[in-house]
Amino acid sequence: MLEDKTSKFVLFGGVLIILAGAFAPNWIVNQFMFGFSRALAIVGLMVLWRTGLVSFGHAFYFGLGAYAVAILDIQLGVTDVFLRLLAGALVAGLAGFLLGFILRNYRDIFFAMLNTAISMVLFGIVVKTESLGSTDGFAISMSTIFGLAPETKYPLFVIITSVGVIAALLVNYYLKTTYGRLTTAIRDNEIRVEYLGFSVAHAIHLKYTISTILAGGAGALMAMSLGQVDPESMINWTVSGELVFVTILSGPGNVIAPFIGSLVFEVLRTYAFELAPQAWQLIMGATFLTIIFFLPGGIWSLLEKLGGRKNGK
Amino acid sequence: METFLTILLDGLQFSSYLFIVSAGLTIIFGVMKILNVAHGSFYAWGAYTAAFFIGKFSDMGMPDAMGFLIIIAAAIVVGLILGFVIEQGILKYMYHRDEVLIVLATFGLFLVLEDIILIAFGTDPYFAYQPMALLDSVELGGIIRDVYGLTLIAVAALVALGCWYLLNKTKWGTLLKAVIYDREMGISMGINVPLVYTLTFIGGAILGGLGGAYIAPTISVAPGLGTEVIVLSFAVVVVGGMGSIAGAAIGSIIIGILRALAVHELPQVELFVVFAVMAVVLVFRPEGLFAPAKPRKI
Amino acid sequence: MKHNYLARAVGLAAISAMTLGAGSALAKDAITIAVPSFLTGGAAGPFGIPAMNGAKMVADAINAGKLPAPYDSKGFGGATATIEAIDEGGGATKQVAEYRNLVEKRGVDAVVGYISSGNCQALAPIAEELKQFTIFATCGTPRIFEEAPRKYVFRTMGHATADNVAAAMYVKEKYPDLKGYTGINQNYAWGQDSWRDFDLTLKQIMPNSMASDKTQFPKIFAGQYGSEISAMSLDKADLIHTSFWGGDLEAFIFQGNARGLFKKKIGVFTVGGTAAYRLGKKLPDGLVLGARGPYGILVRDRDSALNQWFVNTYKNLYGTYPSGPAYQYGQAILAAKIAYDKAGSDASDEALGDALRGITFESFSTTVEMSLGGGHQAVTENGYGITKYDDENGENVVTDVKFYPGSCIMPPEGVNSVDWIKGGMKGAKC
Amino acid sequence: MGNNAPILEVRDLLKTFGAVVAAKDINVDISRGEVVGIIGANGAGKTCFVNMVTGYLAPTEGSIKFEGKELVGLETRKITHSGISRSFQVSQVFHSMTVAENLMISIAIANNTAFDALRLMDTPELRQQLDAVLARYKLEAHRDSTVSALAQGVRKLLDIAMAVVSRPRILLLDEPTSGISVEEKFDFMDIVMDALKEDGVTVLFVEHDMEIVARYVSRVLAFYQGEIIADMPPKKALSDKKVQEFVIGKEHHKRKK
Repeated sequence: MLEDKTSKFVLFGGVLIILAGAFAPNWIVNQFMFGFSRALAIVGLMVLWRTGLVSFGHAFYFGLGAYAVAILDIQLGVTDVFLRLLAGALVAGLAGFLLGFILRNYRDIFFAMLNTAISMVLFGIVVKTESLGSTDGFAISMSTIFGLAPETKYPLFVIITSVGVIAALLVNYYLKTTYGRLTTAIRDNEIRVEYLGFSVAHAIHLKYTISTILAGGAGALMAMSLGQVDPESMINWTVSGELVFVTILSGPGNVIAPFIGSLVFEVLRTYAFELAPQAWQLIMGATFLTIIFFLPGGIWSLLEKLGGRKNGK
Repeated sequence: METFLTILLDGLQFSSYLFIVSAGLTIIFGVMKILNVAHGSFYAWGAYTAAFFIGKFSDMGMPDAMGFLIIIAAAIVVGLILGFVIEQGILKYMYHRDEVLIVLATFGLFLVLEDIILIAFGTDPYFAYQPMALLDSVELGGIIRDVYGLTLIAVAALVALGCWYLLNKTKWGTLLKAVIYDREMGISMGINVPLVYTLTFIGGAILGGLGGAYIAPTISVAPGLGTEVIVLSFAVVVVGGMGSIAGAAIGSIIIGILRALAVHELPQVELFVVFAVMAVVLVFRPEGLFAPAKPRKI
Repeated sequence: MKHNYLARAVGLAAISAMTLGAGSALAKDAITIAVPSFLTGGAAGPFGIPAMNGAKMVADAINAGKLPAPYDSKGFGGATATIEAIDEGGGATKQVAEYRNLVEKRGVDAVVGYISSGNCQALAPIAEELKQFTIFATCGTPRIFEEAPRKYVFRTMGHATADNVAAAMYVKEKYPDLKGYTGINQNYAWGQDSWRDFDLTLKQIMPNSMASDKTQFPKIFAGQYGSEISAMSLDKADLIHTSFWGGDLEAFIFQGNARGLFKKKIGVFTVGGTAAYRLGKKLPDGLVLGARGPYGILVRDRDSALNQWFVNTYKNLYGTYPSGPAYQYGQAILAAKIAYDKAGSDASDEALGDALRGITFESFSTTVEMSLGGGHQAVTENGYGITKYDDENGENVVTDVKFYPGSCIMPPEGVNSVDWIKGGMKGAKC
Repeated sequence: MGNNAPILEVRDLLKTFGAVVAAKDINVDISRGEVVGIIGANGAGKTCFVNMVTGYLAPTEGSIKFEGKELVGLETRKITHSGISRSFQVSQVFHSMTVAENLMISIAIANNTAFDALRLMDTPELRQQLDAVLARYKLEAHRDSTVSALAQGVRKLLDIAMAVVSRPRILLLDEPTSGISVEEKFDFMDIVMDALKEDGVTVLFVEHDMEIVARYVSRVLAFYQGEIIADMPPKKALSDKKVQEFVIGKEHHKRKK
């Protein structure tokens, strides 16, 4: 399972980042936490994108994961980082599994739109319900690890990075199974897949569920690293757009791509916001268009080209 | 009874505003198969341009009735310029790409256009109340309404009628319908499809701009106003059937009236109800209530 | 706008130069204060920009030693402050990320600002976590210091309870026969708290007036209130309470005015002050207008040296009279100066907190007592008046202004606002 | 079940689209090991018949039994599992993948039960099978070419190879030689038919080219307006009057354009 180049790179890179994080200034650790949290969701969206499906509503699952953490915190005082992560991923995954029965029959723009509609329903509910925090959302207390309250953010950073590594390894493995290989194949020709004897609906349902578990986990981790959830930045359609944006920015080439892409996005946003607080959206939008036009394979394809030259491949 | 009439009028007024914006969106989708997120920006640009010039002209001492001319001019100028530049500068090069990727490109455009508004018009809200003040108010169903808001319904009806006439009574409409039905067929019939695309996009953009320009006198024209309108018009277009003008009309009325009903009777569900309807329609009738006919392709 | 960008670029260069050289010096001669405020979105024009103007004007005057006595010493504990303007838009979560960057990446010395209650509520625990000296300038939800004790976070103006208790008292005095009331407030902490406090207080002091069962809570920054105005027009209530502010406030006034809403109903605008200068003749007469404390139009004529300096300097610089947000941000910057003067420009965040905790100081328009929330939450007087357009001077004025002392409209230390009002406002000294 | 029982029994098949009748009164028994040619003009109902047997279209009425088991109502993939495969007139392959990848996926699906689908796909055993298939269908040279870059004939071969890896007992070929040049068509068919004969597959193929029909099939079903108008050995069929009139005549006419 771990023999291939990607797995080795993920493991090696993960360990390196965790070690380097011990010496990095806080803000860089933060960028990694935000970036890697979001990357989890992007990994799922990447699997869908390879299958030819783009969801314009995965903020639904991202938000569910984040709000699961918030509600557990406020109602039951759950602060354990693993319980929170598990809850976020499970709630989102369960919702995704159930909705998957419907969504697996949708393609193209209809798939995108139904996802949007579902996410906006949740948005409409949360925004208008005071007990769900309405527009403000909730502040989330610091996470604990096996009952211990860490002094710094570093332990959480280690956990997020580790979760990222594990998710990357699992998805990388998944993509090499028969189920996983049925991504491009389904995008290319569903009829043939059915005639070969495989249920396209089942394959898509599994991929969709995986993507929702990952998005939920991402939301939970994001909520914990930020310490805050609110509907505008967790559930609104612009958040779904942002997730797709990062997916395209990363490129579908490899499970490592979402992690690099998310980091780039985080840094890009931080600096765009710092240098041009009134034009940061413009910078993001222009970057997005540039990627769509000139780099359809995302940042990964760029790295591949650079790396390819070195390896003489 | 008063409540009923009020809900009906509120609903229709909201529907009318939704319809004008959504008609543009649905025409563009019908002809070009592009779900244009940047349509929200056309709306915002229309609103800003109208509000800006209404204010300017009023300051220069022009009669307030000029406002109506400015509204129409703003819609046309915004639609022409933005529509032309975006279609020719960007979308033209994307027609061979995946439908969903084009949606994403328009999302990128949306982000860009939102901030250009900030740079062009600043962050101060604009108020272009003059046309509304000019038309005064009437008492209807026990409450006072501004006549301007009621004219919105008439404008929407005009837009609907205009679209119907264009599609069904002119040669242009026949060509357009051929392209909507089947693009390849359109090409084989010798229709200049690229030209049809450009004109359609500009036309749709003008309607988006008109929605914004006409509503401008009744709102504070402030940054970010395109964000909400675009998901609302998505809901309208999906409910009615993507690509169908009649569908956009029905979708607008359903969503407008439901929303008004919610505001009056159960304010908490006001936002939820719009998207719940959208989701339900997508689940049970994904093509929308009034899906345009599609050619059978084996 | 170009100028603005250039200034930012220069500012940034200056900061990076400073952070590089900061390590060695003991008493710093320069500090950086991050000032978040709405620079984008509908709240920018009426609220965010005047707030930022107020902050900059006061900071510049302090740097130059030009404030009237007793604040005429140069600088913040002698140090010159650079103001870093930060956009407050984009939602609480984005603000949290941005705040972390401010503190951990940009290393600012103090954070002074914030308008939205949503942002303040989200940021209070983060500021505590990061141990960052932070002064909230304008935001109003009482929950911030009632939910948990704070060590690093301060607020230099009164909270929503003060606004709404005062509003209710003013209503009782002016309209003793009020039968029913309704409200339209934004659907977040600020709107919800404002309505709750107003509603609870009226229930206490005017038990014969009825609250409507259909109060409106539209989404913040919605901008379009046609249906809501219809619903309220049909409502039997004869008074409408709103805590709308910024662009929403102006949109609501326009739309309501066109529909004759304020001819039929009494409008109570707890944050209406900013509209008075901006809307001119378009502001209807007869509205009950507050400014979230003794600020803006309510105090324009107070003739203390500090207030006259504030009003005149602002008018000279920006061409209009200062509205509430300008005062509130100016006041918060002034509090920062007082803290730095006392603790020294190189003081730790703890020392700065100690310096500000529990003090009483004379601000531009009023006396500020940091007496609630363990000395972190300010108490000031609060007042209301009635709008009237003055044809002679072509501007809005307020008549029948009445102020209520802070001890009358805010709960005593240790008592939660809602409990205090529900319990009949025990201990209020009016 | 005896070996003499028909492998496929079709009874009273009817398919209508609104007022249009696409198939009517179709009754056919196919024996194990037969090679059957299905001929007919465009729109005569040949592909419709293939679509119904493979579950792509549900018949309006009638029954299709495969080895005694009813197929009507089953989804295509269930029919594939039970042992019927097909190729397509326009090759249905994964155009952005290589030939090897196309075949590997096909083989993996054919090998797998549900849970195996979560095991690694690329195993040494699979590689072996892949090499065998590539060799048998003479696709080695194109192993790593992306399908969209391949010639029509190679795509057709791949299409058929993908259909066969599941070791079907009946294979339906929909116009295997359409789009293949006159010079290549016999070579092509030789590759295909030799490979199939080795596995003892029962073959039904839809074909326009009477030379191919005459050379490879043992029995002909002639379709006209949704009905079977002739069911006989090829020599007899090609000289049959009705077939001449309704199938071949029109066919020749069509081919000229």
